[in-house]
Amino acid sequence: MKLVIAYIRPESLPAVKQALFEREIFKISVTNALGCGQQKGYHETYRGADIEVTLLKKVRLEIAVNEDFVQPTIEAIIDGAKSGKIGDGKIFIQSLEECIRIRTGEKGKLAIG
Amino acid sequence: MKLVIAYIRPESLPAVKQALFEREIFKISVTNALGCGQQKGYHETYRGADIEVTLLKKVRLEIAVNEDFVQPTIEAIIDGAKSGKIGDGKIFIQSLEECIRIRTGEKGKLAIG
Amino acid sequence: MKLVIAYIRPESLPAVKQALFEREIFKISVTNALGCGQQKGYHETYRGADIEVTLLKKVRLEIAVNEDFVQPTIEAIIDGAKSGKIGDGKIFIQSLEECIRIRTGEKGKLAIG
Amino acid sequence: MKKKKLYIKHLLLLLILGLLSGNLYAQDSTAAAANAANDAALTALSESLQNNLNIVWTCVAAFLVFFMQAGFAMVESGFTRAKNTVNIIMKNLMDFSIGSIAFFLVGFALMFGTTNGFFGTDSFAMAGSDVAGKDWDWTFLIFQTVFAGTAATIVSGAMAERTKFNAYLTYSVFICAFIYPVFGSWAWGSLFKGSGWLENLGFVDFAGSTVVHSVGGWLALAGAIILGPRIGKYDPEGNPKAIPGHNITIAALGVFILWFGWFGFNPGSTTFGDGDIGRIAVTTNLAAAAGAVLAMFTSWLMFKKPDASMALNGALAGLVAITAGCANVSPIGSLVIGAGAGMLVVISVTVLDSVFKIDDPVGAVSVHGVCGAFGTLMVGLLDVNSGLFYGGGLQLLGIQAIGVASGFVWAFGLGLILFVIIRKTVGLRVTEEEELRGLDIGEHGMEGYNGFQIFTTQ
Amino acid sequence: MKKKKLYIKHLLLLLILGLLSGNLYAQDSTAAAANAANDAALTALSESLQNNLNIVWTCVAAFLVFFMQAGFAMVESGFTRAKNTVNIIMKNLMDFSIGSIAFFLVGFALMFGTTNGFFGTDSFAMAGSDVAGKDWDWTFLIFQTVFAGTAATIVSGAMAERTKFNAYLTYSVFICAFIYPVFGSWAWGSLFKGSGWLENLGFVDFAGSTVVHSVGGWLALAGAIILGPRIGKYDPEGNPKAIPGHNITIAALGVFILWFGWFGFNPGSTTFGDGDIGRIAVTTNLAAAAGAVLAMFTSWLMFKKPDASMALNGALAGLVAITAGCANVSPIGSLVIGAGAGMLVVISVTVLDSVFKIDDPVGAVSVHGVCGAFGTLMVGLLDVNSGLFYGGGLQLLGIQAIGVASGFVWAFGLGLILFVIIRKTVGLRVTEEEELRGLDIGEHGMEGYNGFQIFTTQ
Amino acid sequence: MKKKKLYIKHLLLLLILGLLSGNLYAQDSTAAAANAANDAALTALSESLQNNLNIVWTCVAAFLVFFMQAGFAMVESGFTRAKNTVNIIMKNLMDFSIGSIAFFLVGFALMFGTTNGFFGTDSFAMAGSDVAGKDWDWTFLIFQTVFAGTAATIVSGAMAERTKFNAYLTYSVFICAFIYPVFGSWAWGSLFKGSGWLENLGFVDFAGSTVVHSVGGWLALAGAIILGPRIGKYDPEGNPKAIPGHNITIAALGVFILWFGWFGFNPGSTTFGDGDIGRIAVTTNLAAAAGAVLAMFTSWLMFKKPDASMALNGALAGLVAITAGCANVSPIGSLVIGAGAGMLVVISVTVLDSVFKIDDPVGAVSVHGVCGAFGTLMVGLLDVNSGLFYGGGLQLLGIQAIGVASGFVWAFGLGLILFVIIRKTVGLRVTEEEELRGLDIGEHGMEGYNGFQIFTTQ
Ligand SMILES: Nc1ncnc2c1ncn2[C@@H]1O[C@H](COP(=O)(O)OP(=O)(O)O)[C@@H](O)[C@H]1O
Ligand SMILES: Nc1ncnc2c1ncn2[C@@H]1O[C@H](COP(=O)(O)OP(=O)(O)O)[C@@H](O)[C@H]1O
Ligand SMILES: Nc1ncnc2c1ncn2[C@@H]1O[C@H](COP(=O)(O)OP(=O)(O)O)[C@@H](O)[C@H]1O
Repeated sequence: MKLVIAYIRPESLPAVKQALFEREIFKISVTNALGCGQQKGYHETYRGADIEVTLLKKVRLEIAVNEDFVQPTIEAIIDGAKSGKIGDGKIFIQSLEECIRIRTGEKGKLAIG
Repeated sequence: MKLVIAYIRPESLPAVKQALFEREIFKISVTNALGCGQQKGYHETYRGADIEVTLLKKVRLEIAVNEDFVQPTIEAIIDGAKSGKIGDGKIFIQSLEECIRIRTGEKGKLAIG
Repeated sequence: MKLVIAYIRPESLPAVKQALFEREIFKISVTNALGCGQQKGYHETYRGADIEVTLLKKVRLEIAVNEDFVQPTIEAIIDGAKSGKIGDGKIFIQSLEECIRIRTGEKGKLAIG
Repeated sequence: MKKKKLYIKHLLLLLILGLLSGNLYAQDSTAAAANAANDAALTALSESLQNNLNIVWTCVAAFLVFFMQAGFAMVESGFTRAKNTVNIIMKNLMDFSIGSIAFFLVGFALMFGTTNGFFGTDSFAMAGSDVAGKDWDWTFLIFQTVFAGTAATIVSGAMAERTKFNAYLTYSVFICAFIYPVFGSWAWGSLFKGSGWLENLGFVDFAGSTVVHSVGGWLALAGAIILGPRIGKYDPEGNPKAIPGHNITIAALGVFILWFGWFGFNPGSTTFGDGDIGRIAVTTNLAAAAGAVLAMFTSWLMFKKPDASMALNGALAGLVAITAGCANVSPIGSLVIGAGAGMLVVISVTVLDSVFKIDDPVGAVSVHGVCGAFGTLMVGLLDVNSGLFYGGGLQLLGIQAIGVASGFVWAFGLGLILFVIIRKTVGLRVTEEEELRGLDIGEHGMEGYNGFQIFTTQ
Repeated sequence: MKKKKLYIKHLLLLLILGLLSGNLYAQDSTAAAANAANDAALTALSESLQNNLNIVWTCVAAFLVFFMQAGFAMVESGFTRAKNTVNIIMKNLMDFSIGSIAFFLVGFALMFGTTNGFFGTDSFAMAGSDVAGKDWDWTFLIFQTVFAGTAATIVSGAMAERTKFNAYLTYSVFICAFIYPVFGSWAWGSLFKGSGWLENLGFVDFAGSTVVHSVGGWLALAGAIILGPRIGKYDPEGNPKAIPGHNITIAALGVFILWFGWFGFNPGSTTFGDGDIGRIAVTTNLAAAAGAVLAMFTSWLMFKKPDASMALNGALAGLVAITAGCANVSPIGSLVIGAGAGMLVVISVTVLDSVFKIDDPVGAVSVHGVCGAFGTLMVGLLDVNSGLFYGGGLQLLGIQAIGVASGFVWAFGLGLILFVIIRKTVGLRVTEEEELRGLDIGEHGMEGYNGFQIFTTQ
Repeated sequence: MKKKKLYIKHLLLLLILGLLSGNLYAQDSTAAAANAANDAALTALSESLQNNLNIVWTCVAAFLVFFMQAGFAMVESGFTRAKNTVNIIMKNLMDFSIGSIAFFLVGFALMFGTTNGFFGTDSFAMAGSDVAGKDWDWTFLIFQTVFAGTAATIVSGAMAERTKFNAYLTYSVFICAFIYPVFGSWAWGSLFKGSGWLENLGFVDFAGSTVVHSVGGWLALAGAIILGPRIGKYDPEGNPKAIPGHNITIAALGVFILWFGWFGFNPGSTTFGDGDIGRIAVTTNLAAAAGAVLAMFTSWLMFKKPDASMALNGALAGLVAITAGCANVSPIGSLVIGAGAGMLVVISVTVLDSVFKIDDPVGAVSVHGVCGAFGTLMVGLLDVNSGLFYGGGLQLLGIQAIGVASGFVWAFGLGLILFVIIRKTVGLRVTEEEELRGLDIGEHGMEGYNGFQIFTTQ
């Protein structure tokens, strides 16, 4: 089992969700995050003083999947989130040792989906 | 050392915290999250138009524990979070390579608690 | 590749960011979190009734780095976040199996920076 | 819009006079008569102009009192949790809307119609008033409507975060159509066609510390008791837990709006445009100020920090308390009343919360019920004409006590009955599940702060 | 500040009279003449005092109407998303600011100057009024300015969350300087130096259901059509998706402020301080209340839950609808009009959204356009003097229909032309990227809720 | 409530007249005398009615000015960070509450009592005014109280986010009891029993650009200097960093409320109900509009985007600037003053921030101090009777400059002294730790937005 973490632009979340659904990945968790990456921040001004926004608003996805779903998940995320412009985001993959469904106590591969 | 990640219903956080405390697990981190799982979303209407809320509000727990605490942690979460209804949530377990207490520089098992 | 997760005091974020930049670590992700650790909560009162704030506001950092950057990252976080008082926070290190840059499809070490 | 017309009414008066006097002046001996006619013309003119001024003043005051609805909505929303915001807003909107209609159709008649000794019996839907005319009646109606609306809206705060919406709608009809008007007829009926036993006794409640606020407050008390506390308000040992409101800025705005509106409530109750209104504005303002200051210091002493929610409640407490005597006490007297109310409200909130275990999320019972009663009694001491401290003896104090007691018995008693009946019929409280998730989604299927990330752990 | 001076003006009048009469009284035969002089003095005094009262009343009413700007800003901000808040606030601030200046310089003249049959042609920048005097003119100007500002601000809500800021500024100039004043001159020109064909027909629009609200509403309709819906408002199959507003508390506050301000809008349109204002306040309040209640029940029936945003819109719908007939219908009539508007607004919002696929984020077209027209027509039925239901026949109804139709043709027609021209020149809509990220950062480089964590996925 | 009584006062007047005239008319030769009596009755009636109208008007205006407290609270809360919201709210509530009491007990006497040449010396706690009567005194007191409250509240914005709460309470007493009243006695003392050297010179400050706003603004400047900037406001090289406010919607609401309240502030300063108030409302409105528009365009030029916070400040700048001359300049003149203030405020904010490194979170010094001085001077140019541009020569300009300068010396000088003393005694600034975490928890033990997730990294 793997844990896929992805940081994407907020605007692309609907497209990513769509792409995941098409590949039958229905379970995801989303949090707001602030990110600092290649994408330069933008400048706001407020009352004439500068604000350098170096932490950009991003959305963090966390998706636990079985091995055979890793590739589709990555594809789906790229599909939905890639615009080719700096700031599209990153995908991180970690191994996941165990997964438990709280409701039933089911474990492992069964619990993930 | 393991890193336990759990997504639970917001309402059950107090009960989970209680259950963890009873097992002498005092250190946890909590974030808000939106989740998409087996639990069907609910429908809001706003001005007559439908909102399908497919991303449900969840709470994400992150708990770093030593091996001998993994089982109690899982038990505690299930204890506090299980209602038997869809949407109770999931627990994910990953291995954790290192843990450092910033204040003292202590590492590993010592640092976790 | 490693995934460094750190919980720090909100106030120390600017200093940590600075310390990371000095060590040429430019990419980080930040989320708000509530933490429960050694640091005791504080008491608010509201209309004469007590509120025990046991979940303290923390900031969670997630930084994916190549092996040779792990040590500098840890140093930088400690540098910026250590005040010596309870509540300074923790650093967790996990192994990271893969990293993909969505924009280009680059993988692994190349994608991280 | 109407064109600036030529004061037809006044001209007419003058014309009649002209005819009369032209006639009479022919004879020398009629000079005195002419003069009398002249005087009558002057009197008529004076009355007519002053009447117009009174109408303008009373209408403006009524609008200010209407605006207090916004104040109540903001205070109650700010002092409760984000997940119940839509619900509290809707309750505030609806109690005034339904209440306005109910008061027009029924309540006004019970309160101000020709009395059967217990309540009024005519003027339903303002029958008898000219629907195309310039009668004082309409100005009086709008002024009284917004007062009824104030009494109605007090309850929602004390019953917030757990009451079913349709139960609340049912309640709203009864208070504006029956509970408030009947009590009102006892104290204020003679302002129109009615007459009441309390006012005949000599009961002084100039703008309604008892008639409006205490009645609302005691109903709120009944409601909070029958409902029981919110989930999580008391721990298993029965110790109160704080459930902080979600928006202090909005609550503070609400208090400022209420303070602003009170300048219509108290000075407006003269329904007459003359120098009294300035004096009443002064006593009203000083009492509010003293209430805020003393509540702050009291909370500072009791809880180690100056509590904003208490200071805000303190201002309201001062306002409620001065309402009865605003025209009858001196400015110094108003400082005393305000200061007393400011201290009292902090103690009352704490005692209700910790000792009686009554969960009143916004402090409505303490502010309106307790401080309303306090203020009404204080008139017995501080009335500059007949108060105890001004040598007036105990008589007024006794009468005030009768008024306060009858208000409590009527409102609290009927409140208990009403809420028990509602609980048995439409049901009074939402399910535990709905309460935890918030009434906004449960009752209205929407959220108050879409897009905002709210710690969903409370 | 000015010292309490000695009513010089009135004294002067009396002095003249004194001189006259002193003279005349020497002879017995002049007694009647003296008396006449006396009467004249009384009349002058009465007019002068009533005039001062009218000025005070009209000014207070104007201030209340001004405050409606705050109400519109809050409603529109609350009913749209957090990422576009700064932008909608700026639009509301600027349409009134630019509009005030444009109306002073040009609009007032077109509306109230001596007419060429189509619009007024003099009084630009109030030429002819004494810049240091006490003329009625200035009171009339401030009252009319805030009305123009109301018409202008209606549009921003319907075009929210996607319109370029400079396009909106351009529009603001045109409505206050030209579109609104010209139509206004037809219905209300004779209130000052002008005269209009609609008022000459006998068209009844006391405070502007058509002149102000429908005109604003139809312009909003034109804008919303030319702009097209927001991204994400319709799915690929064309089904409407809800895009909930971000702050229902603030939206509700806005509605309360508007309701409050409407007590200046309707009763104030008498510009005369007498008993009519109380009666108009009653009809206004009852219609708003009925609108809120019926909209709530209608939404309850249609969507299974009582929708707060609909109930809030319902109150406004009732207010808009009663505006035309507030002085001419009975209180019962106002309940009928308010109730009708409350039902109508829910249906209209739903139909525009689902059937016509017109994206109006705050319901401005339904509230102001549709309910304004509805209310104007209802006068034809419910006018207590000449309405159909009161035996007045069909004539008034016909005239009202002509007024409504001409308002639609003028405002919607010119609106289409204006917005197309703006689209071709300065550009009307922001880029897709900017719309997704929010206009606050795109147009103003700042955020509305700094520090708040907002789910940035919507 | 008071029953509609029979205009007893007026009747009495008429009765006296009746007796007099009945007597005199017996003889033919007394006809003239009778007539004179008749005239006297008319005059008395006119004065009495106009006096009542003035009271109603001045009270309504006072209430509007009171409401500005809500506006200040919202503006200051909105323009600062979420973590300091409770604190700023409490400061706004308390400066008015404490200030009201201090002004009643002491301040009014210093300002309006019989003067010793430097300040007033009697009328403490309104001694001498009838505590049960209809005197003008009370209306005058409430009007002056809300003005004092306005001066007091200006300071909190400039000292926001770092001042200790008890230090601020101490300051509040001094400004309302001493600093403001003494300066006020120089310019406005003769409105009651006093008399002042500035007004005797011919200084024109109709509603208080200098007396209220500049005095408040210069005190704010002193406070901001003594306090020093907020942590993080300047980077190590001394470059200013923006610290954006947390709620632009609420700040905008505050500005609309202030604009609304200003219609009491300026036109109300006539304390007389006649045609002047309409004209003053026009100049006030146009100046505000021009201020908003020009500030927006100036910020657009300087920072590439139209800055909402600047546009909002611009409206206030226009209002502050027109306050001195609102009754004395023409509408076109008011446009000039407003536009100038709109540009000036943007420049002033930027210069204070970048050049002088004075950290004023809400721009209070620029809006009230700088634009107040600017507006006062402009009267010297644009007064339609004696301004330089109207051929009045340099005299008035010179007098205005003296007034402005004396205001600066008095308020800024005393401010420095006062804040240094406070720093040495109760302490002026919170600890660094508290400042970082927010004053809400540090000073009041509570949060403003419970449950909302706020990026706690700023
Ligand atoms: N090494 C990293 N560690 C943690 N988060 C990262 C890292 N690299 C990128 N991110 C996250 O991904 C987001 C997008 O990264 P960015 O470099 O802007 O994308 P791209 O390389 O496609 O332009 C960042 O804002 C940050 O939140
Ligand atoms: N595979 C997954 N990857 C990431 N998050 C998941 C996954 N499965 C479940 N979750 C999280 O757990 C929450 C609860 O899951 P759900 O399927 O509703 O629980 P249950 O299976 O007990 O009904 C989801 O809302 C989501 O946040
Ligand atoms: N075992 C753990 N699992 C998850 N989060 C933890 C753990 N230990 C600490 N944390 C996080 O780190 C924060 C700081 O921990 P704390 O014990 O207060 O630091 P210190 O030990 O330096 O005083 C906590 O608030 C919590 O968010």
